[in-house]
Amino acid sequence: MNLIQYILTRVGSYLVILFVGITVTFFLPRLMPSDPIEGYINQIQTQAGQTMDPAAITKLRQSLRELYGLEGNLVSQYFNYLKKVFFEFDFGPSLSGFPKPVSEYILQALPWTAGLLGVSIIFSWLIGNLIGLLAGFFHNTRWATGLEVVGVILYPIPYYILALVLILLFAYVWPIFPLSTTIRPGPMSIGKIRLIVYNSFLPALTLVLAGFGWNVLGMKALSFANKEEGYVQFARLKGVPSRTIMFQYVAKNSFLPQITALALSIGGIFNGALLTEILFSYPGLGLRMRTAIGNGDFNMLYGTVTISIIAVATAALIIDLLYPFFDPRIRYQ
Amino acid sequence: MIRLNNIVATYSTVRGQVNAVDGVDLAIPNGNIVGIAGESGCGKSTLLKIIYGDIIYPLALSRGHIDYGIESNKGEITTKDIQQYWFKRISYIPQSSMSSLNPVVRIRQQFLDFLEPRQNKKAILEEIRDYVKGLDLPPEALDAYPHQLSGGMRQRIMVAMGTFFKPDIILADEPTTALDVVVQKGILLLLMDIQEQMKNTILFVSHDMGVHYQISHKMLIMYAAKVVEFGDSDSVFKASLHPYTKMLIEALPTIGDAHQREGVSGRPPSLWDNLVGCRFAARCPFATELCKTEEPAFIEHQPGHFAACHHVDKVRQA
Amino acid sequence: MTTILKTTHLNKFYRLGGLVKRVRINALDDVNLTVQSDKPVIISLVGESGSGKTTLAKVILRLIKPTSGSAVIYDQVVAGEGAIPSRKTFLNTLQPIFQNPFEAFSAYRTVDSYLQKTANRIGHKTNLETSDALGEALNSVGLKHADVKGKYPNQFSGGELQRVSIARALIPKPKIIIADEPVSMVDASLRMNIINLFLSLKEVYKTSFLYITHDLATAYYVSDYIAVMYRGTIVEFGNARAILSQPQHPYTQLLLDSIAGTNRKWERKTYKASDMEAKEFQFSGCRFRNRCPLAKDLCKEQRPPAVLQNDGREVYCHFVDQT
Amino acid sequence: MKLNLRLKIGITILAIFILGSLILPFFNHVDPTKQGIFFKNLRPSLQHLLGTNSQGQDIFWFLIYSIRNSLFLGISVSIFTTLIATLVGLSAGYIGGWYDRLIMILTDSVISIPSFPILIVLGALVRGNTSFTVVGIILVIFGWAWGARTIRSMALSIREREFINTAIFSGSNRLEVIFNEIFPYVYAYIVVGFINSILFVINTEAALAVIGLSKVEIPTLGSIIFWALSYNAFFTGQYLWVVAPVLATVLLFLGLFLTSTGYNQMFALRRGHS
Repeated sequence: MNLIQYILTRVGSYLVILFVGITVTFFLPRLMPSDPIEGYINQIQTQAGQTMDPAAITKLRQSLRELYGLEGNLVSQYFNYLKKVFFEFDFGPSLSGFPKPVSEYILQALPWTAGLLGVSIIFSWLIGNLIGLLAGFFHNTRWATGLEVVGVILYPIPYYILALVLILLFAYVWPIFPLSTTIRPGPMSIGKIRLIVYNSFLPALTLVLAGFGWNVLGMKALSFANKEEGYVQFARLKGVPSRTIMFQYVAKNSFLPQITALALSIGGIFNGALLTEILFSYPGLGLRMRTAIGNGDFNMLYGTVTISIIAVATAALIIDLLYPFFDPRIRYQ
Repeated sequence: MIRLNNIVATYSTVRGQVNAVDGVDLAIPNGNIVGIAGESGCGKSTLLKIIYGDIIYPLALSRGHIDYGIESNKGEITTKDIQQYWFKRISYIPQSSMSSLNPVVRIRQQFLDFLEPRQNKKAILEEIRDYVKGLDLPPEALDAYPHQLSGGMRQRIMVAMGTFFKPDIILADEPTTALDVVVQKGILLLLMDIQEQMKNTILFVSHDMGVHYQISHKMLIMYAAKVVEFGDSDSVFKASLHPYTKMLIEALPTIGDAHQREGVSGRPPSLWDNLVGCRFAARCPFATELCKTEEPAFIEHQPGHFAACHHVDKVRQA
Repeated sequence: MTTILKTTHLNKFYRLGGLVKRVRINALDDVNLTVQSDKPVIISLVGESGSGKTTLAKVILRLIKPTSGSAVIYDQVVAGEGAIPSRKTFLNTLQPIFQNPFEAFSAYRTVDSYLQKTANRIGHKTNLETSDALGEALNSVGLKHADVKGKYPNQFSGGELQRVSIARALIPKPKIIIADEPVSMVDASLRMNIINLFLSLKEVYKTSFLYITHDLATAYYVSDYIAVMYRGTIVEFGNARAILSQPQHPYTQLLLDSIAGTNRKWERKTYKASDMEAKEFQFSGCRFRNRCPLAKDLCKEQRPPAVLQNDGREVYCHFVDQT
Repeated sequence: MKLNLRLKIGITILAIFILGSLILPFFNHVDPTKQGIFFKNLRPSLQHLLGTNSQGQDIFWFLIYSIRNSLFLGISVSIFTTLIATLVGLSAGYIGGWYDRLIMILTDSVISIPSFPILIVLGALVRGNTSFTVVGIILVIFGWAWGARTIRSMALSIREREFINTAIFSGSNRLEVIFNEIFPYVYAYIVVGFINSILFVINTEAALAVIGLSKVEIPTLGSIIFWALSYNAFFTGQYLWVVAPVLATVLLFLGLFLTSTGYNQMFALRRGHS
């Protein structure tokens, strides 16, 4: 497989996944028995505490349907939707924050999610893989077994449990971190950055710990198997120092499948991040989704979900496209 | 001279201990290509490991010792400290070049990474380039990744690696088995040229008797963890003293000779059994009662030609 | 006369590469072989790795489809254009044995279960019949049914397992056995036992063999016909002993000169090895021309046709009279 | 068959959870979800092993029913996901061609598209009138892909092995090849995949329940935490209400994980010897 072929395959499957994802988010709500517009009208009526004029309701319904792209047949709605998403980055107005467009809310939330995820993935991937490498390379020592046990225990613990435990320990029992995130809008300053780091610490720690076991165990198994490879054995017989063997031989080869694995699992990590944001009231996409559900703000919900799918697929694509930099077998045909 | 003194090499397994090399005692004169042959499981690879000093669990050198006859600045090298001289005084050429080279590192880096970190890499790289050029190999091959080279070129690179430091001893474990005949011939001739120049001792394991006939000065035949015959290649091929060797050679079909050939039927005894007498007795046409009860000694029957058989005379006449 | 093997303009093309740069590899390029005989024969197909010999075997075994052309085995079209016989007839006509006997049987099944399946397929339904068929086949390869029954592949040596493999292939009494490098994984001391088995099965069972190998010495020993292949093309084809004693194609000469025999020592000269395998597959002229001492412009332009020699062999070389 | 340490610990934990949550409810005659049956905020005692919560529910019994329901959901959904994964994976790997390509696009999409946002949409849409069965069906839709992908790649590599050809030339048809030749090699993974799927299902349902998007009226390992958080268990100091399900979840997941990896190890070892 040469480089161009590799890139084309990856971009191709990226487009397919985007297409499937966007299509699912478009059709799913339309296949459901409940109608979000009716839900919203009911909500307004209950809030108003009285029955509204039927004519006014019909008019409201009509304008809402137009506003949210529910007019016309399903096919034209669909293409209209695709056009709006990809060329105009337009998800319509928010229902709860009318008339502010959903895209504006998304642009506010996106950096938080991206920052939180980016930092925690890099940390947990690097540290987890380094520890996994050590545990695999020195597999017969006692401390390596100890590290593996930590990985085994952390691996199956779900995100929400880690989040709850951290909240319980560091926000209640020993309250050194805030229970939920509170950052006022305003210009960037050193103080604000400190505040962001302080507020992001527990959510990030949740994500790091959750990914940690996965990386440790994956890397341990890979480097352990890699030690038996002919080139590692031959390097040993060449008298290559064991530090060089570990980094030049075992690590370089074991990291490669871990890059691919990261690209594949980024969706799962993203799921965890959304949940973590909700539990920590962290102002990212996850929290936006949760409040959108609470407010019955379906535009917001579809907007955030669509963006999630695009973001995750794009992140996976970027990782896949970075891969050839590490693997000369693809770089040089 | 490499002197193997009553070597017993043992593997620890789930089933218990088994001697993969069981009492090998002989002296290999310097400056020869020594061919080692025998069927799979006869202990030839284990013997190579022991000589190389690559003795790690589950393998153990449970008896005997090796005199390498190599002096270092700390005195004579033994199996205990030979690891420090790997590739400098004793080197190893593996069977498969593809799996023995790191796929994600350039060849030149793999040439360099067994040097001390403080040595001048640039100067040594120049030396390596010159050396490779001297072997008639394209020096650009050093800048490639393994997958960019053909199988033959990779194996030549392995030969270059194994000979760069002009080691006293080179161990080669089936280095051309996976290659096509034309490529194989090229590599074997290269190895022979290098040996003629450097006068190193090469221990060359192969199951291909034809390869041994072409390149080996001396032959060492192993059977069921024992050495059964050792001597000059010419006399081993023309006048074998051990029936196993004789049958092995006679089983080889030759182009231009359509005579009926027979393989050696049966299979070697299990090393797990309590082995009494000659280990080849069950498959041997010359075997007598004596062979079943008494183990033949490994004796020099002619100058430089050793064999372990009670019936050497009968074999010679047959 | 029975047509034991006949290939007519047999081609197999692979396309390598993606959408951008497509490379066509002619793994089999216009292969024409004809072996006719009233008696069973052993035909050897020799060449180095990448010569197309295994591809040819796979086409005949219907494991891959040819791009064009056809292959006939015992008067029946087995692959390509023409009337293909039923699966039943096909399996009764030819059977394979493979290179690595340990790979030829699943580690999770007893080896005799494959033999039983084969016997059941050809109509041995009762236990007694099946057992008889198995016993007979195993006896003819020098094994006893009791030694094989209920055993898994790891309980055999390579040589024994290869015999079991042959026994399985013998059960439907096929007209020809396709053997792809059947002894390259077997110990040198046991190799001749398998090879001799081919000779005796040819006499006793009247089975023909298509023996695919890189080992010219066993090919010389065992075969009646030989086809030498290079990069998907036939370079020399005819009587095995004649060709191997007096090769006429420069490539056959190179091969013979390179093998490590025990009859004479090598001259210390090397030949140019091929470092452009993929390119040679695309040569429109003679594919050996890059390494050939006789090569001229003609070899670049034209694929050499089969030149029929006095002894019946075909040599695919423009300058066969100069070799 | 020699059990390794991981498998021993894992199976022990699982046995305690499964037997405990199946048998214990026979000794309880009070619906644990009913509020106000007991005094509120009782400390742990013999009567109430984990005390009661601010709604007057017995935390111990609530937890036992939660474990039972979560396990039930996990196992029943996993039976379907494993079945689908096996059928899809084996057929794609063996048949190949356009069918395989289509299946791969489908599995890769299901794997790559983050399931949680879509689950959230679904949860929001059917909120209020969702049922446990609907939750189960949705989890089946998202749960089969990983297994199918793995089984497919295993089947693909086994298909290339020589004994497949021996089987074909012995007269085996496609189905026989798939079940007699390929299946034994993927069988161990199917068991592992089944256990991993249970983990995935319980985890996903719990995650949805914790933020109130599953059928929270039914006690599960997630909904118990949802109610505790809704009634501010931390503020009111009812730590056990959260800590007990958290510990139970961690233990259960550890048990599942150790069983699956332990089984895998044992099988790899056995394969090495046979």
